[in-house]
Amino acid sequence: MNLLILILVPLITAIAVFLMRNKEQVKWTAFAGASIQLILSLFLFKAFNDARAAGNTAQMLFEQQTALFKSWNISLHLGVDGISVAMILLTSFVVVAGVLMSWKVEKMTKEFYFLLILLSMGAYGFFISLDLFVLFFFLEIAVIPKYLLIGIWGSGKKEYSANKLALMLMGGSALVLVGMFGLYFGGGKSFDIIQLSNIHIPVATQKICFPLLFAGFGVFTALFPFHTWTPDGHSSAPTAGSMFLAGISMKLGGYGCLRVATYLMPEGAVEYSNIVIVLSAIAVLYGSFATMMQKDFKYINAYSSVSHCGFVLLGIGMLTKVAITGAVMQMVSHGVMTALFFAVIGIIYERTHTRQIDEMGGLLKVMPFTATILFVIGLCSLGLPGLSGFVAEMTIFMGSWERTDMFHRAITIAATMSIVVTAVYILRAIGQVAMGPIKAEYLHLTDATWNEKLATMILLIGILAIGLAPFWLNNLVSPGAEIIMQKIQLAK
Amino acid sequence: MNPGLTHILFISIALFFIGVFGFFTRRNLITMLMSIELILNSVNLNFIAFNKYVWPDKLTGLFFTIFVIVIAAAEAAVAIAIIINLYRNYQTIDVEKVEELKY
Amino acid sequence: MPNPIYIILILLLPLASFLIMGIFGRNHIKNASGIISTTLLFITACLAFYVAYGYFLEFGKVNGVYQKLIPFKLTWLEFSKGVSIDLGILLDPITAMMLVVVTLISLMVHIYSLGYMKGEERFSTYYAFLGLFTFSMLGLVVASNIFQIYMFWELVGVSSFLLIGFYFEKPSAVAASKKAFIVTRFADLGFLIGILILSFNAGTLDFQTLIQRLTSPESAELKSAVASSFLGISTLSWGMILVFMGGAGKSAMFPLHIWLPDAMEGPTPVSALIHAATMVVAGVFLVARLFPVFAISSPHALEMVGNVGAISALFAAVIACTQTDIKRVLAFSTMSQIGFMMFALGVSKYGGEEGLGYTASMFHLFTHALFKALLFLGAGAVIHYVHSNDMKDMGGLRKVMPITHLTFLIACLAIAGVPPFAGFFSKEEILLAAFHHNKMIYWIALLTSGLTAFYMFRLYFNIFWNKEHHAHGEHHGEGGFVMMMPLVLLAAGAAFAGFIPFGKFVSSDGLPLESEFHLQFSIVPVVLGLTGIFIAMLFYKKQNDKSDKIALALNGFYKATYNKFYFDEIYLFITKKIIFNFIGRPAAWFDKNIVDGMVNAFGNNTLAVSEKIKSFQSGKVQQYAIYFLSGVIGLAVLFIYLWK
Amino acid sequence: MNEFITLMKPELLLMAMIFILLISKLGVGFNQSNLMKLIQGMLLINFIAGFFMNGEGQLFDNMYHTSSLIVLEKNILNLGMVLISFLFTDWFKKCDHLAEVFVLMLTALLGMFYMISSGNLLMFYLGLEMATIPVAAAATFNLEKKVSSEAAMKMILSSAFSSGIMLFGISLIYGAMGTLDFSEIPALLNGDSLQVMAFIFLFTAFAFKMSVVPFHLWTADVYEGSPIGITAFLSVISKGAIAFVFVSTLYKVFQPFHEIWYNMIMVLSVMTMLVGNLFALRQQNIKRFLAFSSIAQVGFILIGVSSNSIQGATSVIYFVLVYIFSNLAAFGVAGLVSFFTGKENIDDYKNFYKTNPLLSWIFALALFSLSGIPPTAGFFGKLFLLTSGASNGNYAFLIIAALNMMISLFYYLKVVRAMFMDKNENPILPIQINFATKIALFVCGGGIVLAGFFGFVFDYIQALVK
Repeated sequence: MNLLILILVPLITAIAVFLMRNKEQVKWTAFAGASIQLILSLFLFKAFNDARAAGNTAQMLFEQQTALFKSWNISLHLGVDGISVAMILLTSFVVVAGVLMSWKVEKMTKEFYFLLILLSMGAYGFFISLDLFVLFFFLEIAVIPKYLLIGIWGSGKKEYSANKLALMLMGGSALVLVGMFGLYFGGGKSFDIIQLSNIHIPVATQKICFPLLFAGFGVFTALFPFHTWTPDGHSSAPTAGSMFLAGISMKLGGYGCLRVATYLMPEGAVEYSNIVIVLSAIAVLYGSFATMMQKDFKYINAYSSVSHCGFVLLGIGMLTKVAITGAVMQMVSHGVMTALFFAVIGIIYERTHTRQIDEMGGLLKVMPFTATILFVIGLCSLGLPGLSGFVAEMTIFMGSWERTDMFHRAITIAATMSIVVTAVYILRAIGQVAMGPIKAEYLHLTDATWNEKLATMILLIGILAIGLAPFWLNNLVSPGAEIIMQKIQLAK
Repeated sequence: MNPGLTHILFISIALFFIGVFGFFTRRNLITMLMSIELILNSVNLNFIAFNKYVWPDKLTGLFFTIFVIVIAAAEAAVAIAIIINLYRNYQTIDVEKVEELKY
Repeated sequence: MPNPIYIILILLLPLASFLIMGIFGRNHIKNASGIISTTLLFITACLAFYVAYGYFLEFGKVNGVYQKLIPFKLTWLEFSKGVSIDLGILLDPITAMMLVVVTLISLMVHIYSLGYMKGEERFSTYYAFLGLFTFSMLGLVVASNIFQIYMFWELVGVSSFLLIGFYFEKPSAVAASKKAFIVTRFADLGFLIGILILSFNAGTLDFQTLIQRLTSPESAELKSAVASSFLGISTLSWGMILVFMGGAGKSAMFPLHIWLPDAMEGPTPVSALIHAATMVVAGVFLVARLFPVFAISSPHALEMVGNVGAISALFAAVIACTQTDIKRVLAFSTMSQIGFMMFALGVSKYGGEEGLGYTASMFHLFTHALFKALLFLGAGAVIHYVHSNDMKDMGGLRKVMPITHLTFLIACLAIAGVPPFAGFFSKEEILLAAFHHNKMIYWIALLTSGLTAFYMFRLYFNIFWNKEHHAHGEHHGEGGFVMMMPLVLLAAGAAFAGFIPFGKFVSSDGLPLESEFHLQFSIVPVVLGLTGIFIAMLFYKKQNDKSDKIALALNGFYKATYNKFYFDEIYLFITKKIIFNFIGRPAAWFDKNIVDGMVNAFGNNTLAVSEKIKSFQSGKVQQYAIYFLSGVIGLAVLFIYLWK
Repeated sequence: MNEFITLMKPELLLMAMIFILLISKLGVGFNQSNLMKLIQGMLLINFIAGFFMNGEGQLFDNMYHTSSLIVLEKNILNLGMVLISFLFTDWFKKCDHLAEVFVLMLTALLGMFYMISSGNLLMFYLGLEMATIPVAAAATFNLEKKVSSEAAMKMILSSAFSSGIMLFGISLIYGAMGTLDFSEIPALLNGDSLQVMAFIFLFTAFAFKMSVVPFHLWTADVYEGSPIGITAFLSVISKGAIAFVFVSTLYKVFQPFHEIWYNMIMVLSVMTMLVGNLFALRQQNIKRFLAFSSIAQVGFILIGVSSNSIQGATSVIYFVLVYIFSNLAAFGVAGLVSFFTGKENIDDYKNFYKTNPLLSWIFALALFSLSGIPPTAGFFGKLFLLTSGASNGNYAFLIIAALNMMISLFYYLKVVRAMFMDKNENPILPIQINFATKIALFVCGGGIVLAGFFGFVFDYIQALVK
């Protein structure tokens, strides 16, 4: 399978969207593009598994390389391993759902979809590129669409949030950039991830560049204390924007931390692992405690994202194969889950026109479908078995527990405590929103429309697919984690 | 005592700083222009002195001086034209009063 | 070996019931949903009986020992070699017994609910939840993997949450459901860490391998687990204690019991199923499942189980004496009885005669399920009629509800341990086991069984005797056939289940255990029980003020007991005041003001600096020239003199 | 003779154009619009002709030399000139002294060409002055506007002062080495204090022209006051030309001093980025805003220069090419708005998108390119500058640079926000865009979006630099 197609389809869709005349055409074009991409990524998944089953054990499959800037050794080097395939699957699910959730966007519809598709293109490109330069290109390409999506179609203090988000992400990528230069000059003037992974990068460089790269990507994935764009950004964004932000963009950071920072600089990773896990454990706990105090529904999910993404970094920082597998699973799981959560919040907000949870109540009565999904997603968030969150978190815990010293044990236990706090805030939110007596003014509310239902069902499928049968994801991801671990073992 | 390179250089540097000082302190645009001429003249003096005392076989310095003079003339011409136009707009050529563009 | 498909079907049918009712119930088959679910569950129950029958009497025994069979296993999530979550079925005596209990009680509740929940708007949803619960509970009992049990453990918790909060428009129900979930979740945290410890030290998650590795004296895993310690307690004991913490939470053991009384906000049949007969004994089941490890390798943890059980038993019994909400009385009684089961395990040893406590505990679990479900269903019938939970609104109902009255009486006699009802036999065995191994617990148990008799009959007399009932008009008291049938069936069970030779089937090591009947030993408890009944009769059979006087005399103590020793308040204080105010609020504040503040301060300072330095661009061309010259001089000084 | 024509072809063409324009003033009777078309046509031909019949070599005793790289640089400047003439068609047409304005601009361009080709400090000086004085004159061409004359005054005085200082430096070089020939200087440089001092004096002239802090103060005032076409010319063509010369002078002539100038550039670059960004933060006038942003851009160019490598030089040239597209697009839109409505404030752009979507997109693209955000060419340009700068492994420097990208994004986004997000009851009315302008805008937009993806451009430049 030619991976370039994964970038081209969104690109063509975006251009097509831009050329369309009326809103209906725009919507359907975007939907068609997103669906094609979904089918493509499912096909990629199948092709990948077939290739693996056929005994192809190369680290990356479907590789292709085209020189872009010869003098810099920059090339469009594409390829996927299990981890990237998982992330691509996640992206395509979220994109389709996001497109569907935006069906009612009236203001500048064309531009909205254009930016949305552009954003998704950034994510696809990011996950399949094996060249740091190209990777960085795709990382940054998504910043402006996010800014505009929040700033134009957002709500609340949207300008502030949009600015904050764009600037913090830009700051993050600035750090990434500097780290990348370290790799480039430390690793024989190459941006190629595969080449770099075969070169031993000087430990002195690693010590400087690992924190830069990790913190830089960490900004994207809400690493404490760089997470503050998350609550504001998520809550101000339009529904699809939040879905993309939390579901896809935050994953770019996690993926970068893993594939770039940890994989290419194992000595650095070992050196700084303690700091990483302390910070991420803080994010996990602190995020969940902060969530407990929020009153705005979107803030709740945003802070809980901080907490959940803390698990991703925790898994990466623990540096065991199981934990890293778990981290990737958590990325996928949280991506789908949080996208669905935002979708549900969007559905509710569109009807109640408030996001303050204490102004709502009893919506289960008038909106049974939406409220049921809300229950499911809440339970997924607090790690109910059978839904995706459980699988990922447990894998991380199992992996973390393999580190036997007291420090790692203490951190792990601290992180597990968040499952209780999560239960507290999720139940608080659900109890306020869906349960309890209903207000008179909400009695006439209608349940989700077809597009909303379809969107939520698509994401729900993702959640259930991971939650009920995690082995496929595990089989997909763990060989990739294994390769990363081999490098870390050497470094240890 | 014959004047040597040092003396001439001393004069030229003095001239340079007089020009600079004049440029910094005079309020009249024309006077400022004249201060610049002083700076340029100090340069000319430098060139000639170097030519005479250090590199008597290379005439670059002399030629350079001529070019500087020419350019200075052109510059003065344009500058005065500009100042005239400025005077039309501002009714003054006091540099302190011409500061609408700032910050 | 049975065809594993049967056992899988036992799980899948309730799941199917859940899915069908959940997806189609609301719009398509609302009225038929009860019948469909009940039918599915009936088949399930038949299958369960079939499997249990087969296990106990046909294929389960090899050379006289009940085997642990694993007819089905599927690798669900493999962490590393040997450590994987498997979905499997582990068939052994307690599983078989639990299959029977769970499906039987669930079937009774399904049938009963046909009448009880009739006309409810979310009728189908109710059945869907019941299906989910039954599925999860069955999954829990057949689990072959410690992580599998944890998964179903959580699912059970969620179904309990959903059912308690079934009347979601009632704020108290919502609060109760949240409380139940969060408290058990907190306990599960311990369970989870326990699992992590055990699995790491044993290198496996599979029950059989785990137990084998952690009990055989020469295994390296056991040695390392015992050798390493934290705070003076061996790692293994930590693991077991934490696992027990999970069990204690689910089984409402002291001090994690606070959710159980509130859980009575759910529909009464649900209370019967979940909060009396099945889910709350999951903790006991868990301890029983890991019993060899407790008994052989970690006696300290087992001792703790015993103590916690004993304390809970007494504590709950005392509180039960003062409650006026009939469901709460039953809830505390449940807690007390589970305490019995727990300490029965706690005083037991592994194997042979010494393992009597284990058998007794399981036996009591079995009988208790029958009579406690009966009590709840009876109470449900009463509530259905009176439309109140408070015993002050009741009295003299024996005439309007004869069948309910009779069955309730049987159940009360059973729980009070009056021979020849079921409770008598199981309780006798427990007391015997306690007597042999731990005198302290024995005395507590004896006292508790006396109290049990007292508060049960207090309940009984208050409902059916006491003041005279003035029937409201033509209203017929009984709830119809579907509600009566389960009562009668369960009453039969409560009356006769004691005659089952339980020790033959269930014992700690799989070998049949012949339990003897010691007449002289039984005298004391029975007499104590009868005394309790008598006192209750004295106080409550007729309306009088004796009980009030006693309450007055015990003023402070009575109040404390009535308020459940203020445990709710303490917890509320810790969560609301301490956690919210001292952790949550500061975290939110910190985030808003410090972390966010730093980002904003960075922005604002940048702007402020840019405002400050604007005077450099003064608009004066002469100043520009000065800056220019100073730049030149600066550079010259810097690079000619300083930088070298 | 033949060699003379091939080697000096760019200058000769310019001179021819200047003569034609001068003659046109002698009453040949062109009306404004035809004259404009003539100019545009000539510039276009000039640009195209730049690609043919080029030679390498030197003339006038090494006073003048040329190579493929220099030709390319001149072509880049020609391209900028064409774009300027197209972008500001409306303003030029309305200008009473159309021919003079172009004569002045072309003369300045001619000066730049000489400067680029110079092989001797004398030639360089001549070129520099020739490139400066006419622009100062042109800056006052909004004759009736106060600020215009003020800008011109500031420019001519500042640049005279700066060239005075530079001349002093040149005289010291002459005194110390006895030669002004570029090919002879490197061998004579020995790190003597006098030489360093002379070098610093010379260096400040470059710094002044490129508006490096603290020699930048004239920039914003002049940019704001000048007619927008001239501003664009100043910010793009002048700056580009001086950047070319700067690189080649430092790399070829003052190579022995590279340790000194590396440190010097590092210090100045940090200051330039910071000051440019900090001042740009609070600007309201769009021209002034672009002026400070271009100062900040210079900081980035300096990073590339500091690398002292072939890739550094290539990156600078590549960046200038990209910068021409992005900055001209920005100035083009600002010029249109300013010409049709007289509005130059950022606040006036509120809700601009609603009435002028095309212009908004182009403007936004230009700003994104300036701030270095993909997929625009500015991203590649800036990244290459940083990469080549990173070869020294000076991480602190790099982090400051990278963080400055963040600050700069803030104010670029301010404009974007005004156009796309802010509400406004009376947005700027839809603007009728002249056909020529439209083409130029599209060329700029296309350049911004696509230039980055043509990797061969960079490789080609690098081949030439080698």
